[in-house]
Amino acid sequence: MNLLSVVLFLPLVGFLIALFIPRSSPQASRTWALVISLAIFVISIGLPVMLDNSATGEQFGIDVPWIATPAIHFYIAADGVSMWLVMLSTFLTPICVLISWRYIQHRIKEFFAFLLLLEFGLVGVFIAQDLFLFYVFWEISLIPMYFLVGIWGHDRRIYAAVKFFLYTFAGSVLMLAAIIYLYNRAGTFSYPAILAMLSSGRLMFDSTEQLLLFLAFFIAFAIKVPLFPLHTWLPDAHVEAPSAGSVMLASVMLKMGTFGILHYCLPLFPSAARTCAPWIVVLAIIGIVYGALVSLVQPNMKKLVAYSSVSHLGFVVLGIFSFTQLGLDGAVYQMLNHGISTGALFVLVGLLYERNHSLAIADYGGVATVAPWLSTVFLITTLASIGLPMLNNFVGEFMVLQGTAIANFTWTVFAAVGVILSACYMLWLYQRVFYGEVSENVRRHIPDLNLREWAVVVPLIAMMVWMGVYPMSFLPPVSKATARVLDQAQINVPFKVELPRKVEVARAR
Amino acid sequence: MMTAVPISWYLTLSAILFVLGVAGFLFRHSIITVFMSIELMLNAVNLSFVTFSYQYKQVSGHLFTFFVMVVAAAEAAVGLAIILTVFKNHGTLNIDEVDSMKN
Amino acid sequence: MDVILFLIFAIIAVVAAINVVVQTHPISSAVSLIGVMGALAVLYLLLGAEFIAAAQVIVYAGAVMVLFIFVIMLLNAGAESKRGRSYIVQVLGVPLLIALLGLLAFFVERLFPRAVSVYFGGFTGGTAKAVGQALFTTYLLPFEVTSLLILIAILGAIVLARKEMD
Amino acid sequence: MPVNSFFNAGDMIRFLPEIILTVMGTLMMVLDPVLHRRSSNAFGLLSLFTLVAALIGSVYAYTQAGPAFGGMMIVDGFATFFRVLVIVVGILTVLPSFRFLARQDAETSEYHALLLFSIAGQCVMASANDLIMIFIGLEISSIASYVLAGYLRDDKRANEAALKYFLLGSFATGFFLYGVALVYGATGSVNLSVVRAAVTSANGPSPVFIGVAAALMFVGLAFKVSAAPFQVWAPDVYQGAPTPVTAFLSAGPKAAAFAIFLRIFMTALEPLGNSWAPLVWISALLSMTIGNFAALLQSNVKRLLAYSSIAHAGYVLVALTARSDVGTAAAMFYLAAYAFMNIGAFAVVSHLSGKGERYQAVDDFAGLAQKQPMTAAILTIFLLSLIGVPLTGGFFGKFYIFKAALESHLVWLTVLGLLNSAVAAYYYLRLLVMMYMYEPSEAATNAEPLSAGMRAALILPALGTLFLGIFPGWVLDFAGKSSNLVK
Amino acid sequence: MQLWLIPLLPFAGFLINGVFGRRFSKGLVNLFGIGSVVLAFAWVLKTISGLGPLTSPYIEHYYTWIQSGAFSVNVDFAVDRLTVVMLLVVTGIGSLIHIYSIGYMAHEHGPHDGGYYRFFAYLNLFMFFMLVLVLAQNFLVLFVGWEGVGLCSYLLIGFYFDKQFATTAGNKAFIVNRIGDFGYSLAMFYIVKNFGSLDFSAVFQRAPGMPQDTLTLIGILLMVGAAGKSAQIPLYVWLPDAMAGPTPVSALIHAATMVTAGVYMTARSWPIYTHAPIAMEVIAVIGIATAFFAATIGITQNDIKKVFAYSTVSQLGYMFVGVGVGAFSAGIWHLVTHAFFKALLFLGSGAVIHALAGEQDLRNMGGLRKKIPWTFWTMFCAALAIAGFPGTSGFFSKDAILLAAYQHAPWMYWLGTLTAGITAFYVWRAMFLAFWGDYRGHEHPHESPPVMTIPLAILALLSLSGGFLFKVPTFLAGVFPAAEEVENMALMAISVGAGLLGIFIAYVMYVAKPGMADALAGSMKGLYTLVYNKYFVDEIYDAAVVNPTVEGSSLVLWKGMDAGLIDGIVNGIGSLSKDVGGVLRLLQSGNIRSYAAWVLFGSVLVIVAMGLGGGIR
Repeated sequence: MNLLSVVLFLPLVGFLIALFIPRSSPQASRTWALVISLAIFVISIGLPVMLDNSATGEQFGIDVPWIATPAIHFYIAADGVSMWLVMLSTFLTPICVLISWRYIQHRIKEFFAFLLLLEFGLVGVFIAQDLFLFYVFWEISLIPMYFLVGIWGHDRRIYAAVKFFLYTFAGSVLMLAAIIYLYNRAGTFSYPAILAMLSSGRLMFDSTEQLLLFLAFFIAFAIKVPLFPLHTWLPDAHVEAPSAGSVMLASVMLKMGTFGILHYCLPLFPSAARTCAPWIVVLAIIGIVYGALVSLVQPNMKKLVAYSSVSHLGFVVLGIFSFTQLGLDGAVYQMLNHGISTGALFVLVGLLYERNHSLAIADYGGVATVAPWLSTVFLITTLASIGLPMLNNFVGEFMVLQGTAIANFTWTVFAAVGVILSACYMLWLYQRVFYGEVSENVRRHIPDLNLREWAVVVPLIAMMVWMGVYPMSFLPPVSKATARVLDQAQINVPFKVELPRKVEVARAR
Repeated sequence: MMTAVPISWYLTLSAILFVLGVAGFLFRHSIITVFMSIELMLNAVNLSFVTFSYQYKQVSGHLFTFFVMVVAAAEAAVGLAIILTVFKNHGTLNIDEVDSMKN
Repeated sequence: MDVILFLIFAIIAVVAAINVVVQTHPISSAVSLIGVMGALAVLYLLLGAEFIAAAQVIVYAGAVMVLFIFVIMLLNAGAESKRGRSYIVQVLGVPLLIALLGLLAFFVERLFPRAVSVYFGGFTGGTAKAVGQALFTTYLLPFEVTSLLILIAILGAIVLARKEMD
Repeated sequence: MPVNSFFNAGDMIRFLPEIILTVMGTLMMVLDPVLHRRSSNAFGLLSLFTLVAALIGSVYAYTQAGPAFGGMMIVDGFATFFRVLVIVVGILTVLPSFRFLARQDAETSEYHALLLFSIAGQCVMASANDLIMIFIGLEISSIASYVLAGYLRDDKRANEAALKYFLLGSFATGFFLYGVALVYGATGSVNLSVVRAAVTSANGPSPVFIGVAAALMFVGLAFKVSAAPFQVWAPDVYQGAPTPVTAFLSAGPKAAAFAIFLRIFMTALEPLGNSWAPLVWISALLSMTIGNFAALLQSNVKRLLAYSSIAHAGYVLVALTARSDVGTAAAMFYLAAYAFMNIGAFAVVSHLSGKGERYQAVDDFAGLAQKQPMTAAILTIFLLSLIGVPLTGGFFGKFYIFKAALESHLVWLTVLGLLNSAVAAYYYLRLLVMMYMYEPSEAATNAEPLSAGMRAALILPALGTLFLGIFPGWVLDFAGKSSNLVK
Repeated sequence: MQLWLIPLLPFAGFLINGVFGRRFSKGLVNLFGIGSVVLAFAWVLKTISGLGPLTSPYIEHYYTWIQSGAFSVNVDFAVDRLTVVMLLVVTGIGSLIHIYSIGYMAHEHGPHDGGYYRFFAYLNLFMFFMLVLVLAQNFLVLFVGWEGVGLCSYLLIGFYFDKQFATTAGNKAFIVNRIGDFGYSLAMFYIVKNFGSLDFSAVFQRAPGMPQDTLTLIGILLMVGAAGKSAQIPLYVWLPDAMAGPTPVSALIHAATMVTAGVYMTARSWPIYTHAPIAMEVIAVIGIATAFFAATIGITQNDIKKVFAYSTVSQLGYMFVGVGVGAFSAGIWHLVTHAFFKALLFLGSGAVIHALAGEQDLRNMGGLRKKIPWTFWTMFCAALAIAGFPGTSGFFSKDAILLAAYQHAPWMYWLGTLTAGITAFYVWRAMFLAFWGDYRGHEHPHESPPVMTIPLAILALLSLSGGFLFKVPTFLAGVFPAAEEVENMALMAISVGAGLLGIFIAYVMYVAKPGMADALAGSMKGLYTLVYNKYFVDEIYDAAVVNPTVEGSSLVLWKGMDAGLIDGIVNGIGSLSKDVGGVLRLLQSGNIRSYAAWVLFGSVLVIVAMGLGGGIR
């Protein structure tokens, strides 16, 4: 049994079984979703455990012919980056199940079924090695999310769901054209094979071709990221989505875009990527600052967090287009970090919503008085989100900015403004929601965390701390993969100064 | 051959009749007349077939004409039946008044 | 002689056809159409299509047109009502017709492969025998298949036109 | 000319499906007085049986592949593909018709007989290799369709649809026939192989003449496939015709018309490709654009699907524009996928519309997912396929078409086509939104439970759509092998 | 030597109290909260005694924190003599203040559950981060402590989180510090870009070889960070507001330790600065300007804690002057002495406030000399020290800085001396207002318990004798480059004189002739209003930065750009598509003849296209 395919297909199996659970017993649906998603998570732990860090290239590969002409293979494999993103998906799905336990009150069976289908699509996106297969998963992941937003969302859910779908779909059709074009040129959909052809010079694109192909891919990814100015679907989708939808959307779905840029755009079209890099970086920096500023003035908690995602994801794009090892590693790490900490923020906002049925900041205040633990957890998450050292985001932001600085110090100066602003909007949010006089409404409606909620937040907080304190549990496989990306892109910008092999420090004893 | 007629005359006549058929379709309001215009178009085409048959000294053109006649007859039967039902339900034979479905 | 005959019947055909188009009463149009068909039958004869000429008169001018007139009578269709209009026909109709005629005539005149002249008796392969022979050999398949067409026509007419039987 | 060619056993086998369909159709007319006309599924079952037999017949006929009746027709992979396709379309039409006919209290025997005849005509079209055969097949299919469109003779909308379909169809046929006449005039033959030989020969007819003939035939064919700018009839007819018939019209005659479209343009007129390709290019783009954009505002589902059908014709024309065997194969595959998803969608509409076809509005689909989750789920599959979401036949169809187009360097057409499909997503999503995100409407609440026939009518095309989406290889390989038409 | 134990002890205290504290009795909270800090102090002492003379740094390596390509950062701790000084200050004074807090916090009531345990948990967390800061062996680990103490500062300022002014002050502190951190981070990035490492030894070793421009930029960026943390112009605004926290916090964090981190960091980075004279000049100028500027504000403040807060800003300016003119050890020396006397002043004022049941306004005090003598006498010592009374600790360190400043640029000395005078004036103004004259309040003042007064007494001793006892420059001689030792009795006398003069004027204005101050204020109304309102700096910041940012983001970016322009385009495309659809629908008039006309129209086009267009090969 191939571990990766088990991790991929178990959610699908879970989805299919969930379809047959009778509508009359919602508890069975919930339990099943929890059991299967936990099982998947436990199994997926095998991935990092069994990953051979000394080997280069993808691992856990399995390659089965699917369609003869054109040759489409069911070809999946994972490298250091995709493995962690898969882990992120499998980690968050049980959490989403738990936070939806009481949050979802109608059409429960469908909800959990869609959640599992979503997991299937997301996992697939990260591990597909066949471009066609990649596109298939890319679209599959769209459908359940569309329903999650559209059925279980808030008042303007339909507008948001349709906007989300059309935005993404419009972007991805161009990518499809590019994929087909690539196939017609290369004769295969196999991504490793295409890369091999590119590096051996058997496949070459002239500059216009490369630029157009790059843009076709990039726009699809940029919409998903979302990169300014293609981001306006995100706040709407987030505000309207149910808690679990927001979590999956922010934590994993957005990573599809950045993962795509990293994994496809750079190695496939290195010179186009290089040509466009300054423009994209400008957009990323605008996104960082702009997202933060707009976030600052949001009256709605979810919208605030959504715009903060625009800002955070700007860092990721920035890191990728720094073309430095540090920047790329940081970008990947930041993807994971954002997944955990913004996911946690959405979880917590969801908990508040579940209690008080409002997302408006103005409807809160003084929550810290009545729900100290909830507030503490929220505070830790806030701190993680604004990049406090020893929590996860700091490491990622540091690496991204450091990598960018090595490439171009001016970029860093502008991007780092975002770090200041993130403190502004998050702390202001925290102040308005948790501090201050406690109103009667808040006192009556907001109890502290219950056991199920503890089970949700503790793993998240633990991950934030772990990833902040000891990132080397996660980074080595990432570096391995990103080094390959840089290598394939042949654009590794070395440090400007000759580095000493390793700074020898005097050791005690 | 002094009295011979250029074959293009026949073809031109066919074209004229065809266009007149089209004109009938466009300008007549009575459904029956419109339908007759279609028959006129088919007749025009038949003339072309026969003319070409003469040109190639082949009989096949005649066969095509024959088949077209059969088709025309069949169309006539069905078409008139349709017109009957329309008249029964809509109470009109004005083609412009049969436009309840639009946009 | 051929020219005169052609011109006479061509003119009859065209005038009758114009009459089909300009008459507002369906019955007038139908009668004019019969005129067109008759004229065409003569032209067919000139082209050496004896069988077709006969069939034209019997099948077309006879059976089909009788059907038309029958329906006109059945529905008691008087002069057509002029209600309703089509702007696009009013605006584009005539220019488009002229364009179509011009194009077709132009191509026929300009591009007709080999200039062949027609004279009566120039082609005698259009006898009933010749047609029949072709019909039951080369064109057997279409001939058989047209029987299906007739069947559908009958069935269709029954389906649409019969009264509720019970 | 040996008379005994009529008794040529091989020819008869090659003509087997048409024979089966005709004979059984006639038998039904004979049996009509014998069997009780109403409240009986006998004719439907007989029809199904006939179609299955014809299906087997088609496959069997393929074992005797080759030209028949002196080249009048040809049984090749291409013909077999389309024969099978139209017969499957027939099966998929018959299934929802059971319930439909019962609900509308309509006669069953004539309905099924006409259906079988129409399919027979389409089989003729699929295998014809001669313009006169094509013409006759076209007329058989069309005349039967005219009647079917007006089958509910007390329904004003059906009358109107039948009238429009009939008048405009005949009108377009006139153009097509004129084109055939000109081809005959230019080459002295209407056999496609002979025409091709004449066109390619050095002292052949003027290509301009052939071009005009091609233009006139193009008018007729484009009309039949409802491609712009000859699409005007489709929305009205699709809206007015009884829903199962609409489903049939949008798939069967269309597929057959595409079959002759492909055969004429990819064999006889293939040498003129450089002159007609721009035309098809424009027509494809216009069809996609007009279909998709006009559909955005539709509130009647049948009309909406009609516009969508115009757009889908545009996609198939993209494949034709590619002018390659790959393109032909893509078009074939697409038509197959389209048949499944579109008939399926119409079947759901038919199921929901109730007696007298009252519920046809998009709003009537509101809350269907809560009242009949199964129906909604199946319609979702069709809609996703129509949008072009992976793992559905519609996606692979689009994929192959645009792949072929890109291979032929039609980059702009591809990009515009794909953007069009993004626009299209909007109006399909409206239906999804209605079904899943609104409270149940009157129609959804009153929807009758799925009958066995209806269940089969929904599940079968759904399975087909998924099958083509997940394992497209089988169908595609066959299409690929068959796309190299005899030239 | 288990250096990690030093910060981890308070961290353990934080964890225990943070998680379980709510269920603990106060005694148990004290046990863990104070015990851990005292233990840490003890461990520091043991460590120091075990390390010997420490002529070179002692480094402990723990693990690799971040590694990517050729770049890596380790979690390393190091101890050299500078660290030793800081460790002793932090844990020593920290212990005292923790003990003091038992008494002080006993009667404080935070929101919800009183927050006693919370207070100690935060305080322990602060100790942890502060110790990490001083023990760090590279810029990044230092930054961990740097940000961490900022966090604790934020939490403790906002300790009374149901009070909006407190939480706002907390936010302000955090955000202004973030602006400083922005500079510090950029400095780190630039260091890595040029040095390839963040490790102190590696960077400092290679600094001399670097181009001066590079070092200057790094120096100035580090300076921005230091200015944020140590409340220098233009980022000082948060510190006065930070007094919203409980008074022990003001003493520990906002006087003795955290705010001096900027000075420590700057001194630590001396190898960079010594090769970047421009950066040093900037530091010195900003330092002296802050010292003077804050001192002037201090004159007019009526809140006893605000007076000392501005005094802290001002004194930090002195330290910066010291560092900026190259007298690193003098700067650190002042850091130490300032820690003694300023902590004492704050704790003393805490005792006063405590005695008056929360009263902080000097105008409502008076005559407390008799009522709370312990507090008075201990604060008296501190006030002497800060005024630079000869022999006290402040005298030595301030003098060292001023003399070094004179060497560097005489105008700095003169301005510094003037500031010293003002400092003496406003501190003694506060002393006179609080302890002399008649009692103007209503509460019945009562002396604090021993648990508070004993730490006060210890600090008073240190304030008086710190200058003799701890000859910091001598101790640090090996750490910093040797500064020229200068003895200039005249200058020394002048500065001492300035201090005494300040005390004297204060005595005259507030004890001898009580109405004089008001009269003076009235005669210079404009100037007084300006200074009283702290030069309207907060208001200017609000008007120039904060409000435009918020309003601009809301109106221009969010509503204009996002909802208006971008979404407008997106939705516009949507409605445009529908409009196009609407037009196309009109083709479908339903009229058969029109349809036929369309077919004809299409036919003509097709024929033209095929016949005339591409048809002719």
